[in-house]
Amino acid sequence: MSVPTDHLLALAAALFALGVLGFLVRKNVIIVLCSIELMLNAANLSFLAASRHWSQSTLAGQGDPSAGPIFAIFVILVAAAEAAVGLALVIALYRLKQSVALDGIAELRG
Amino acid sequence: MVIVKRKQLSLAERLYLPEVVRALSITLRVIFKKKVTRQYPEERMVTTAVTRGQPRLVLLDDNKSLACVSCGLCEAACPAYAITIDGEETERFIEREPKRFEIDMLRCILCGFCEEACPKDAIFMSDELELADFSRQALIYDIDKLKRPRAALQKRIDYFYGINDRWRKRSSTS
Amino acid sequence: MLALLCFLPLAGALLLLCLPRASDAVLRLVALGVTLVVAGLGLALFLGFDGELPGFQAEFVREWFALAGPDGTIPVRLHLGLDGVSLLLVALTALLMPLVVLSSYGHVHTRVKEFLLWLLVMETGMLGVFLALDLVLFYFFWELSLVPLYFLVGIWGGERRLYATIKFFLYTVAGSLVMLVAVIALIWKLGSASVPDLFLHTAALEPTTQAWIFAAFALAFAIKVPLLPFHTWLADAHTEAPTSGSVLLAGVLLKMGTYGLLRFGIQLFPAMAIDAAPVFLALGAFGIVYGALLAMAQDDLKRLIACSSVSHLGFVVLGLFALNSAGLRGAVLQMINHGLSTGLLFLLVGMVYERTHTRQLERYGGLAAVMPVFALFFVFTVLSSVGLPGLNGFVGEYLILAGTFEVSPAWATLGVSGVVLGAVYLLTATRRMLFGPVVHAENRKLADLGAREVGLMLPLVALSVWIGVQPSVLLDKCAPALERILERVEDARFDARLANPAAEDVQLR
Amino acid sequence: MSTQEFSAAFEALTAPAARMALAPLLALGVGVLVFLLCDVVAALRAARAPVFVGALILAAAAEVRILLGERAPGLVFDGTFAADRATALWGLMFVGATLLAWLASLGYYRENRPFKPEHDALMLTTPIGMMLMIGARDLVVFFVGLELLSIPLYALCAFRRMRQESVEAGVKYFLLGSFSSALFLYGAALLYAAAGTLSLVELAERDLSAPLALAGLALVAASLFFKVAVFPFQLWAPDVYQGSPTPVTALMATGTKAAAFGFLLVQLTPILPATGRATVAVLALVTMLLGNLGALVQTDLKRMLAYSSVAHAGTLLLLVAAGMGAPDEHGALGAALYYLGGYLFTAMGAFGLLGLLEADGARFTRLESLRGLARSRPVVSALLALFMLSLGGIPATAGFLGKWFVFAVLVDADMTTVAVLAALLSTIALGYYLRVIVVLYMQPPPEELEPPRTNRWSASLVGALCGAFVLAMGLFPALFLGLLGS
Amino acid sequence: MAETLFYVLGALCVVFAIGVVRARMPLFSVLNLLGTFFCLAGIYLLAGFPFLAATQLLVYAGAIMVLFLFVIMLLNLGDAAELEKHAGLSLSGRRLFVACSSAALLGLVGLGAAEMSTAFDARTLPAEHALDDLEHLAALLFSRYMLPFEAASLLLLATMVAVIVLAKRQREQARDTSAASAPAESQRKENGVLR
Amino acid sequence: MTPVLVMLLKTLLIFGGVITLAAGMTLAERKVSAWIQWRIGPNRVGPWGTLQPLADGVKFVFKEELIPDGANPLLFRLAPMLAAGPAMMAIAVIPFAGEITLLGQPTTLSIADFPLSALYVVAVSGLGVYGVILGGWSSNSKYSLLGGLRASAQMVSYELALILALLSVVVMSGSLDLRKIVEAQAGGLLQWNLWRQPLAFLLFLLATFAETNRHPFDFAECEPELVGGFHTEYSSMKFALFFIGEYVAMIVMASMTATLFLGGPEVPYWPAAPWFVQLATFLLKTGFFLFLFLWVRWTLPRFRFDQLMGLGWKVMLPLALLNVFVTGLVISLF
Repeated sequence: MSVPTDHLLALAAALFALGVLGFLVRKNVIIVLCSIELMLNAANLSFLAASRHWSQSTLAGQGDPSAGPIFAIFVILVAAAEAAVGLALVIALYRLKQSVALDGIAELRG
Repeated sequence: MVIVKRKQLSLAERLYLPEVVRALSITLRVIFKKKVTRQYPEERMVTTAVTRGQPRLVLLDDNKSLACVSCGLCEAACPAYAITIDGEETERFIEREPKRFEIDMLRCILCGFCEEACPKDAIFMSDELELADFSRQALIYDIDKLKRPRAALQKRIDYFYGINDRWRKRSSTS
Repeated sequence: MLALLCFLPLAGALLLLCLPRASDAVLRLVALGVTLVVAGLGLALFLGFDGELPGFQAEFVREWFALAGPDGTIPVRLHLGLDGVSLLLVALTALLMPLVVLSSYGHVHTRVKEFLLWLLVMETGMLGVFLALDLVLFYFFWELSLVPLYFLVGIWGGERRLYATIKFFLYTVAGSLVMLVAVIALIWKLGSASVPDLFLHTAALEPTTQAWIFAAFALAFAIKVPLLPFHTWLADAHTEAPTSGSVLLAGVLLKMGTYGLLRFGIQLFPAMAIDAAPVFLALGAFGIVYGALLAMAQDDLKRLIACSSVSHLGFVVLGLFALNSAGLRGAVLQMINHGLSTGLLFLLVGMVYERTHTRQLERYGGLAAVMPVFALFFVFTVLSSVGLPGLNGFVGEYLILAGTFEVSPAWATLGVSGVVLGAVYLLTATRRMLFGPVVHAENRKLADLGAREVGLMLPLVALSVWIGVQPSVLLDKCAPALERILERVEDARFDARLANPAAEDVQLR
Repeated sequence: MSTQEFSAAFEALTAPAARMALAPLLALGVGVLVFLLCDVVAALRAARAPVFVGALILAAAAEVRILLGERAPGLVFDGTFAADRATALWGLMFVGATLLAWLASLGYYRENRPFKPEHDALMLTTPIGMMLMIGARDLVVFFVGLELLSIPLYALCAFRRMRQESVEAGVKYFLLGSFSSALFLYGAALLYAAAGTLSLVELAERDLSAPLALAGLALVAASLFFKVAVFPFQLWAPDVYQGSPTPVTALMATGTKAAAFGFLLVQLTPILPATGRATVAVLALVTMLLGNLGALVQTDLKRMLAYSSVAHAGTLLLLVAAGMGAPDEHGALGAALYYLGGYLFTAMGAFGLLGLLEADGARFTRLESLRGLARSRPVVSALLALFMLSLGGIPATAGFLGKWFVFAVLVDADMTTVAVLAALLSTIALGYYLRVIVVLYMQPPPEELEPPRTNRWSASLVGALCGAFVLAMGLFPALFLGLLGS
Repeated sequence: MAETLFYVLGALCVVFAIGVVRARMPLFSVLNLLGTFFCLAGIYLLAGFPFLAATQLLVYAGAIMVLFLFVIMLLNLGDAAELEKHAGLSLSGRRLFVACSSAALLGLVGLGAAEMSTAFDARTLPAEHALDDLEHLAALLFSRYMLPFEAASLLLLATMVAVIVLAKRQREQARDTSAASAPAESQRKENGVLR
Repeated sequence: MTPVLVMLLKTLLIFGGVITLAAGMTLAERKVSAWIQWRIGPNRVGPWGTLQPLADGVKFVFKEELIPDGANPLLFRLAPMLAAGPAMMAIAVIPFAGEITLLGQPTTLSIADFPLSALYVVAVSGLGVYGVILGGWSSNSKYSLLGGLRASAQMVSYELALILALLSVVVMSGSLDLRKIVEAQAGGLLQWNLWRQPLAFLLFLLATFAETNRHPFDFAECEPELVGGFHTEYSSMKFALFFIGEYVAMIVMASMTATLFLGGPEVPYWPAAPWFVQLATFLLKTGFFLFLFLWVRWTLPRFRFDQLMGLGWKVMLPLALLNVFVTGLVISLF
């Protein structure tokens, strides 16, 4: 595949922007969590695109192509951990309020 | 109060796998055993006197009139409310005979209570087992569908009397 | 010696902390004892001070900690020392403290232990400010002295004490924090925190740097003094403070501002002081008149005295920024005088308040008939404050006006008018309070002053008279130090002329 | 993987320098495992508390060894982790914060609490994350450290599952925390795309002026701003701080902030372009302003302290602004250490005492319920007043010198105007700190409310220790500056 | 061929991502996300990262998303009552911020495009060479990235504990009864009665 | 052009074969269950009932499509495809036999050869759970929902043990390529991983039962408790798709077990066996495991759900971890 790196980066940026949008706009915790996952994936895509970029023979030695996949692996791992904690929090929240809408979270105001 | 003691399982049992293997070996052996399946429409079940099929009304020897006097005892005894009887006066010496005698075969549970209740030995369980039709209405049997010549039910009638005799004897001795 | 003087009250405070709160009498006795010892030390210091020497004496130096400056480490030391000016202020503080403790017998009845504790902590703070010869240490004491006053006013003050304390605190802290930046900048630029060292090097700084550092210092001190635009906290704080607090506030704390102006304004940045002198002269002169006018408008006696402080301190600033011998001497003397006379006034107000529970002038009237001894003292103090010749106030004001006249006749004239106005409002107040018929029935049975009250005022009265008669005792002590400051000012003037020979004052010579 | 690579890896692990660098992490990590093991085995349950404290002490000892050893390990693990005197100091701070927060948490939870061991295990995990963050010389290490810190904290925030505010705090913290993690990751990815490396050491040598790199830096910085709650990412802090259990709040306010600022100052600041200095300075000032104004109007002490912590974050951000674009030449790091050290004890003490008062009901965090507390609880009030003064930066407390150092750095970096503005802003802060003292000392106790009576040795110990340290740092700074100097 | 596939997958990716944000029900959001993951896995594969593509499917699609669905079902969040009344902004006044941030991000990458626009030439790579060569990555994980790798295991342990704390049903009796004090005891009794 | 044709041909052949096999499995299931119960099983359609699947298929096609009231129509239709699709996709990399020649082109008998094929199978087949979950959710029925819920929990739990067991095999042969794994087992019977990794074999086998929702772990359907579980509301072709999905998944898992532990298409002691012998060997091995699926189903009772989760997390996961650890240790030491 000979797609330029910046096309991959642009795709990642679009995903990230959508993720940010979803995070800020939506009220349902689950959807917000989904948006966060979207952002993490955008980051992953960027890592891989960059890794691919630096592994070009013309750029040999200027960058470390293996750092990208490594970071991506860690990101996936952490995403799993975060999703688990997040969903556990959702469950805890639901047990208290029988709802997962973020509108309801207004106990703390000052 | 019943105290159920939990059985102490052995190590092998708790390991579970040996037991699984044992179970599998049992079923494997069964695979090669002779099968007990009967190929029904071709191979029919052999009926005997004990076979309790659908109830049928016995015709008198004239092969025309029913032995039934529409007393309604079978109707009362039927646990499934399958029997409906309307009686009417008759010229014959028995004075009453059924105008309508219907058994809803979809309800009938083939229990044989009607047979036992009948004081006139007018209803017996036949050896007929098959029951199929295209409408529910067709399965509500009327007199025409129920009546059978005595000969067709003779085996059951004999068996029935035999049982009764044995019972009578025993009760008289005691 | 100085360390003992400075930290003895703190030790006393710790001692108080350990004592049970059961017996007020014991607590008071201990506090009084400590302050008396400090006063004794102060007296010994005063007597043992060699008035001929211009530099700092009785220095005490201990390493404290070291800061990592831009060019190597800067040692911060517990460096105490005193010259003539600080000597007088230290002596004043040490003298006032036992009196304050004594006066508190009359009006502090709740949470005595804490009150005395804060008083002692505050004494350390105030002495520290006057004695500190390390800039960090100075700042340390400068802010430390705020906290006790905050509690003193906040807990034992009058009706609107919370408003007053917070206003007072925020005003002064805002100034101090700006000063903090300046302090840091100064130390960082010069690589030393020792005040005598700093004196040697300030001239080498960039003029703009000097200017803003001086401005920051001046702002903090001006708020403390308080100079004209920053004076609003003073009236509130004075009015709401308990008598002891007011005495300390007027007697000592305000002097911290003028002392700072002298030491860290004029002495540290003579060139800047020369440049800024017209502004300060103007502010001082307007402060005198404005304070006097304010005082005339007051009905509340304590508030009136507070406003008169603004006016009196205007004189001090006027004298300081006359930047000549007479002005400086007068300013220093006026600091002491103001401490004595205003202190006395506040004590008297406190005493009358303890009896009448009001400070409104119209609630008094004809008190002279009921309380003759009180009236005697009050009139004496007012006269001292107005500047009656023969009493202390006269000498200071005279010297200041003389000094100012030399520099700027216009401001001096305005200052004179301030003297007149001062006489007007103080004497009017005296009339309304003491003379005429006894208007209010409840004032008929007021008890006159007791022995304790008279006793605690007598030293101040005596001092007032003594200074009025023989000011040279004090002036001689501080003269060499002031000369030294003036030398720096002259040097700066000379430098300025060298740098700018076309300037006007060259031709004057 | 070939045998050579394996042995190389093990060699890297067992090299003396690596061992030394790893020791504190290992002490805590093993501590967590042993702690959980003790919980599982019934016979060992009594050993839980000793294991907890022991792990922390071991970690502290390991840090002290690095601090005082002849040669600090420096870069280990192929340059992805560094342990030197500075990180050892930070590490000690984290260990201290954890220990104090744990002490404050003993007996804090009054309701039926079956998850106590889990709580402690999570608490023991957090300093590992903090140490990784500080020592990280590679973004991967930093990221894992960040998560190792954050994930336990999410759970700890929501630890009082039966209380709405606690769960809400957890959810909020989680959502914004993971959002900031995502920002960080995307920023790191862009940085990697622009520079081709994740190693901070190498990044510092690369030219990062390309727009892609700048965007990456901005995102990474923004994510850290989230963690430390500075404008415009400060909104979560008050809610989360208020809703979380107080000891956890204390840990968050001190430990997390210290770790994030540590990384920000040690690693990121030199990389950040100097052109952004003004922006960061303005952000810092706005943060101070918002934090202070927010705190002014609070009626709940916990929430007020939360806002005040925002303000303090603003102050610390000034150090970042001062240090941007150059290796640390203004001593920003030392200043931050001292400031954070002081803040650690001050905030920990304040929150610890609040936790003590809360034992008699959450209402005792309300300002008006503390009226006249000085009469019934003189020591608690005195300590609280001390902490307030220290937060306000009054001399003789740790806060004063912290503020001093911050201003000193600013002056040194020729940001005097900023310093003056900051000084004026911190005057506002005194307004609300003093209000607490006013309430404690100068107002009559409310009649309808019983004064709090509870005494807990652990929380009292926290208060006393913190008070002692606050005073010591204010009066005898030489003791601590000696450590900093090295 | 591969290029076309990339653009198709990329476009699908964006469409699904829009679906994630726009979905009315959480379930559809999750499903759209799943679609995004599939497309991304495809892109990874095309870009030369087969291992990460598989991991993406295995961990993200196979585990994380199942967890999401599990929670949605457990809490039965598909109920009509749970639907959001309107898809408006939850944080009013942030609309501008959102728009700006999105635009800014896109713009930033547009800027970055100028410097990265060298087309990737797959021919320079040796044949059959995956960019995420597994053995190489593994060797790195066990040498250079040993520390984060081990820390990650601790992270997972902590996550487990955290999830237990958050989601496990609380048992009524405290674990070590010896430490339970008298008031706690009575409290428990009350609870027992209430139940 | 020829390579594309060959590819198409292979795809057609393999998919056709697998679908046929799946259809055959439906028959086999009924036959085996009959035998185990002393019965004969279907024997009317065609000789010995061999055409029964065809008849069933016809019946499915002509049945009426029902969508329950309140169900989500889109997901309801999508779910069966999601159940069948991944299983079919996973077939792609299974090596059925070695080298063959198609249309004069030498190639191997698998749709695709892929260096990470083992991972691919696990990744793709794990997705089958979505069909179950979504089918359960979209039916708007309690039984279905519970079935879907159970399936999701179960699959995630057992996938761990599955992957870890797979991993120990991967460690043994040093590759994720199924062909390499097969090659590593070439030679004789004793080369099979079965003997070298007995624990992994056992765990893998158990996990495949859980992954395919087969007895004794069939909690997603679980007739006595949940009527039909996730497919309670399904009928006609959609139901058929679920079934095809299940049986294809079984085939995939059985062939994976055969490949990983029994040497796949390798014929013991005959390394140069022609492709049809290899295919036959492979089918034989796979067939055994397929039979095992049926055999176990009609022998063992179902677990309780908590027992299932307990087994997965408390027994299999630690054992699998231990196995990987010991394997790694042994490999690195010797």
